[in-house]
Amino acid sequence: MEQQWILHLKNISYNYPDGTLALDNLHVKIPKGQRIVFLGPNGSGKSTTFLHMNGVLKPQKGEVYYEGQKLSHKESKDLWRKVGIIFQDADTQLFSTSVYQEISFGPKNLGLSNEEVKKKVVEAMEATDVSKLQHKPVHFLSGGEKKRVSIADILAMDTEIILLDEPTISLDPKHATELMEILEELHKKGKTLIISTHDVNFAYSWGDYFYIMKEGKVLLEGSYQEVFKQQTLLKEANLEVPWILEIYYDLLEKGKIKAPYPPRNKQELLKYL
Amino acid sequence: MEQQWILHLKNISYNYPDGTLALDNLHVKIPKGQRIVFLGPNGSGKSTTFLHMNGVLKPQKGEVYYEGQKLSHKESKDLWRKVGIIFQDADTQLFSTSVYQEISFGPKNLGLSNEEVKKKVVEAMEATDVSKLQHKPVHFLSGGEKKRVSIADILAMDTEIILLDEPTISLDPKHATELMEILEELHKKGKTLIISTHDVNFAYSWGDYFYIMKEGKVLLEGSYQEVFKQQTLLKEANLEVPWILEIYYDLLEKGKIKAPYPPRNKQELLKYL
Amino acid sequence: MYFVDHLAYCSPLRKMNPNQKLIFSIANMVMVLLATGYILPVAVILLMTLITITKGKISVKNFGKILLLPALFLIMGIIPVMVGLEMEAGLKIYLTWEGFYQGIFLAVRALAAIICLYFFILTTPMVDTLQLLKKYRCPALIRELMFLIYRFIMILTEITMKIFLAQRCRGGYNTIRNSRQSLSHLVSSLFLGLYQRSEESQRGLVARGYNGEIDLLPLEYDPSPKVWLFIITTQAALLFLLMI
Amino acid sequence: MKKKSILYALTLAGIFALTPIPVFAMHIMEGFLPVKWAIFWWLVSIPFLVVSYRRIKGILDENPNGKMMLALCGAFIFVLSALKLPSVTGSSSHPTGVGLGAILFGPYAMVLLSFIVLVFQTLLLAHGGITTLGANTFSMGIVGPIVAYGSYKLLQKTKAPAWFTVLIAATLGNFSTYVVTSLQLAVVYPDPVGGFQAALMKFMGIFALTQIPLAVTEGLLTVAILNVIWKY
Repeated sequence: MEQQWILHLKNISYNYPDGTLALDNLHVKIPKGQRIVFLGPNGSGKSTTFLHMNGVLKPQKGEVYYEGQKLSHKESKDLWRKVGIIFQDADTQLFSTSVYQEISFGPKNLGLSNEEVKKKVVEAMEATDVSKLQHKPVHFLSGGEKKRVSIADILAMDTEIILLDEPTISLDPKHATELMEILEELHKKGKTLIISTHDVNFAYSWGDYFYIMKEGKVLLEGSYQEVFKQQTLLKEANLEVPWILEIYYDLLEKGKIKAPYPPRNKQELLKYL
Repeated sequence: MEQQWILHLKNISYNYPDGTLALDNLHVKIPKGQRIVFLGPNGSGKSTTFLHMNGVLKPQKGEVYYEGQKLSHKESKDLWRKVGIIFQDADTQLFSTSVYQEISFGPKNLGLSNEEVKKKVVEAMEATDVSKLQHKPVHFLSGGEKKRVSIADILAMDTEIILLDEPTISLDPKHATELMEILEELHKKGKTLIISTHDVNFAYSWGDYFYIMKEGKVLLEGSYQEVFKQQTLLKEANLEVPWILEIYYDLLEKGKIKAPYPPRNKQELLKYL
Repeated sequence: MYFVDHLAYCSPLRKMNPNQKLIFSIANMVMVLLATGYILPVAVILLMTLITITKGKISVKNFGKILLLPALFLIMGIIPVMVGLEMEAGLKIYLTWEGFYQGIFLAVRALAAIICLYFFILTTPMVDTLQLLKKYRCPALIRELMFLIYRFIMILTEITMKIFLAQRCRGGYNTIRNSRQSLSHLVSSLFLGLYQRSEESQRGLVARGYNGEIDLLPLEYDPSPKVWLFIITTQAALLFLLMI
Repeated sequence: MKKKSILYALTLAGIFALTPIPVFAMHIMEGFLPVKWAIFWWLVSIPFLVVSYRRIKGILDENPNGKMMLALCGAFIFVLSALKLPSVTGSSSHPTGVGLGAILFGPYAMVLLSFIVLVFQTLLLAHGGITTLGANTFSMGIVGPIVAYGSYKLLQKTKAPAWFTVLIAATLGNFSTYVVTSLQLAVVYPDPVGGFQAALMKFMGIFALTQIPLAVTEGLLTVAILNVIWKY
């Protein structure tokens, strides 16, 4: 049998209210417990896909399956219990002024008792290192701190799948590294992580499985070995080739390298050289 | 005699109203017609420095010189005529309804005649390729289009110096390339370009002269050869070493490369290999 | 971002039970409004100023700045009380001792009442105040609207400041005429952005299971018996001052 | 925090009234009304608040997504009222937002929104007061919007140009707010000789007359804003 897909969007189409086609017969399968990357330029439909995965948008055409089961419209409304989204702009996600109350919103909606909610909030604050900020109002926080709170929002709900929309934008290297550590922890716990980004270099060394999107369609999908050798298709989606690969291919051509597999990150490349 | 400095901040200190020190005895000299980069993590004082260069903030201590002349408080108020800032977040920079009106705001405030304003706006729209959008309401533009309009805003004022605050953030590779082309044009015209960023890879291959900032101070300054070999200082400012250099130094150590100068960009590195 | 709110967040008295602060403040205010002599208002001015500055750690400088806020209203409000106006046989404006005393009394009383209000707002952040609404049975819709409005005030203020900054950088607000133009650009652009922002915020909430009602963990503050004792004592003392 | 501070610093010289300097805050301050009058104006305002509440609840029951928009509108009016108007006299003043709000959202919604805005003005800006909230709601939340909206609808029928209609409506909305304020104060503090009438003259002379240029400024600003908003 096939691999276990935790989430499966089948033939999804979606038009914006103004008539533009946002998703065009989209077909996406999410393998459980893996690190998935949606790569694509701005406006290629990544965010709209995420909103379908979480049930905020209902597909105008097509079906959503969760753990192999087809969801009715009513059931897909409850997808937020399984799938959390961390939005790109923390300011539009954070609606409460108290950090502590903000994080309690999700677990409260899950119908947990106040005791349990409190426990979840405390855990989420520890994991994202915002416990010290809990009594600060949200509008006193810096950009990096707001981002961490917006992550805690979702961690507190303990969803199976976590979607991150352009998480690295506007984070400086230090904060980006902190974010990567949090994601690594989540991956170890068996969570399914899905990131949308247009940063190919980051995506290349992080992801297990890739969807390349363009104009509401999946242009290309597969593992890193499969996807990143399709250099013409990448260019078509306005994406660069990761520099690690570019150097690897150049050296391969010149016959200066004999590694059988392309290196995954800087360390591997340096080892090869 | 010394090189001609177009702008010179001397011993500038600045405290926020809540007492935190934002700039600590800052000393910055901007060479005319060059590409300057301010590197530093979020909150290191880059934006505050920019606002001093543009005269919107008045130094609480220290002096500002423009083309060798010390500016009085009154004169520094007029610095915006010489120094334009393109902000990081285009969404909050644009405030007019139509693109045309938006771009005409600056030239109108310069006191130009209607004829001249029109000419400047048309030129700026052509340079940034937004002529087609001129009658569109600003709110309906995509992220990349907004960015281009925000650049046209400043080009239309034809300032000597152009400051760009984190210009590449949230641009996908295609739009980033377009931005680089516009900047190249401006450089050829003799404009002084100043960019703040925390993207070392981009900064390394673009800039002529570098300021590394940390906690309101200049930690390090100089040309790319001088600045980027100080790897411990870079780490101290929470910055990475550009990957091109990292690979170069690694190969140099292993004796696999014999180039006398570190490569500046991917092409040069590939040539060396 | 807002001065008063900022001070409240930094005050050590913020940890005190907000309901106790509210009751203390309102009770004193009512006493002040009922007073007919000077002793009680003056006593309240001294007491509340002392508590706000020593316990609330609001600096004298900041407290003074805030006290200046209603100064203009106060002056404009008591002048008509102080002066008499005669309309027969042409307009005649005159000053009487009676009116003068009434004006001064009014000023002292208003000052005492507003210091009671300041004690509360300078030590109680908005988040806590909004929680009190539930305790006092404010309808859920109004509570929720206020809760959202507070956050949106902060967001819109930040956007306003950013636009203002961008305008200043391009020569906005240089002359009066140009100021008016810049300001109307600013306000209309702020308004035009509201719809999109409301859509985005709505999505952000729905993505976490929003079903039309916002339910959050309460912030807990234990009321201190010592404070109750203090409130009762001061009220008894003020009542005594009111009687004599 | 750092970025915020830059913005905050700019407001010191800027258009925002977040800084504690004396300004034209024309709401009746805390402690200026005796207990019985404070209660009286609360009692007058409450029925209007109830009607407005029911109306809003009805709209939101039909369209639950409207809550976010309504809250944003409330925040918008607050931010508007915290802006300094550049005025000829050099003194700083604030738009009431009454005219703009009434034309955009209608007088019914404005009662509750104005009330909430007044609460925030009291708690965040220390303008107005808790005991005087009833009286201030009556002037700014009830009479102001009704006058603005009424004159707007009335003038619309006369085929007057749109800019003129808006100008008059917004100016009258602002102005009537302060006429009511003068009335409220005159009732409480009648002239010992000339009685209520003389007192009204005195308060009007100070509160309403000084407000005329500011009311016109707000009227002009409202015209400029609505011109843009209606185009899109």
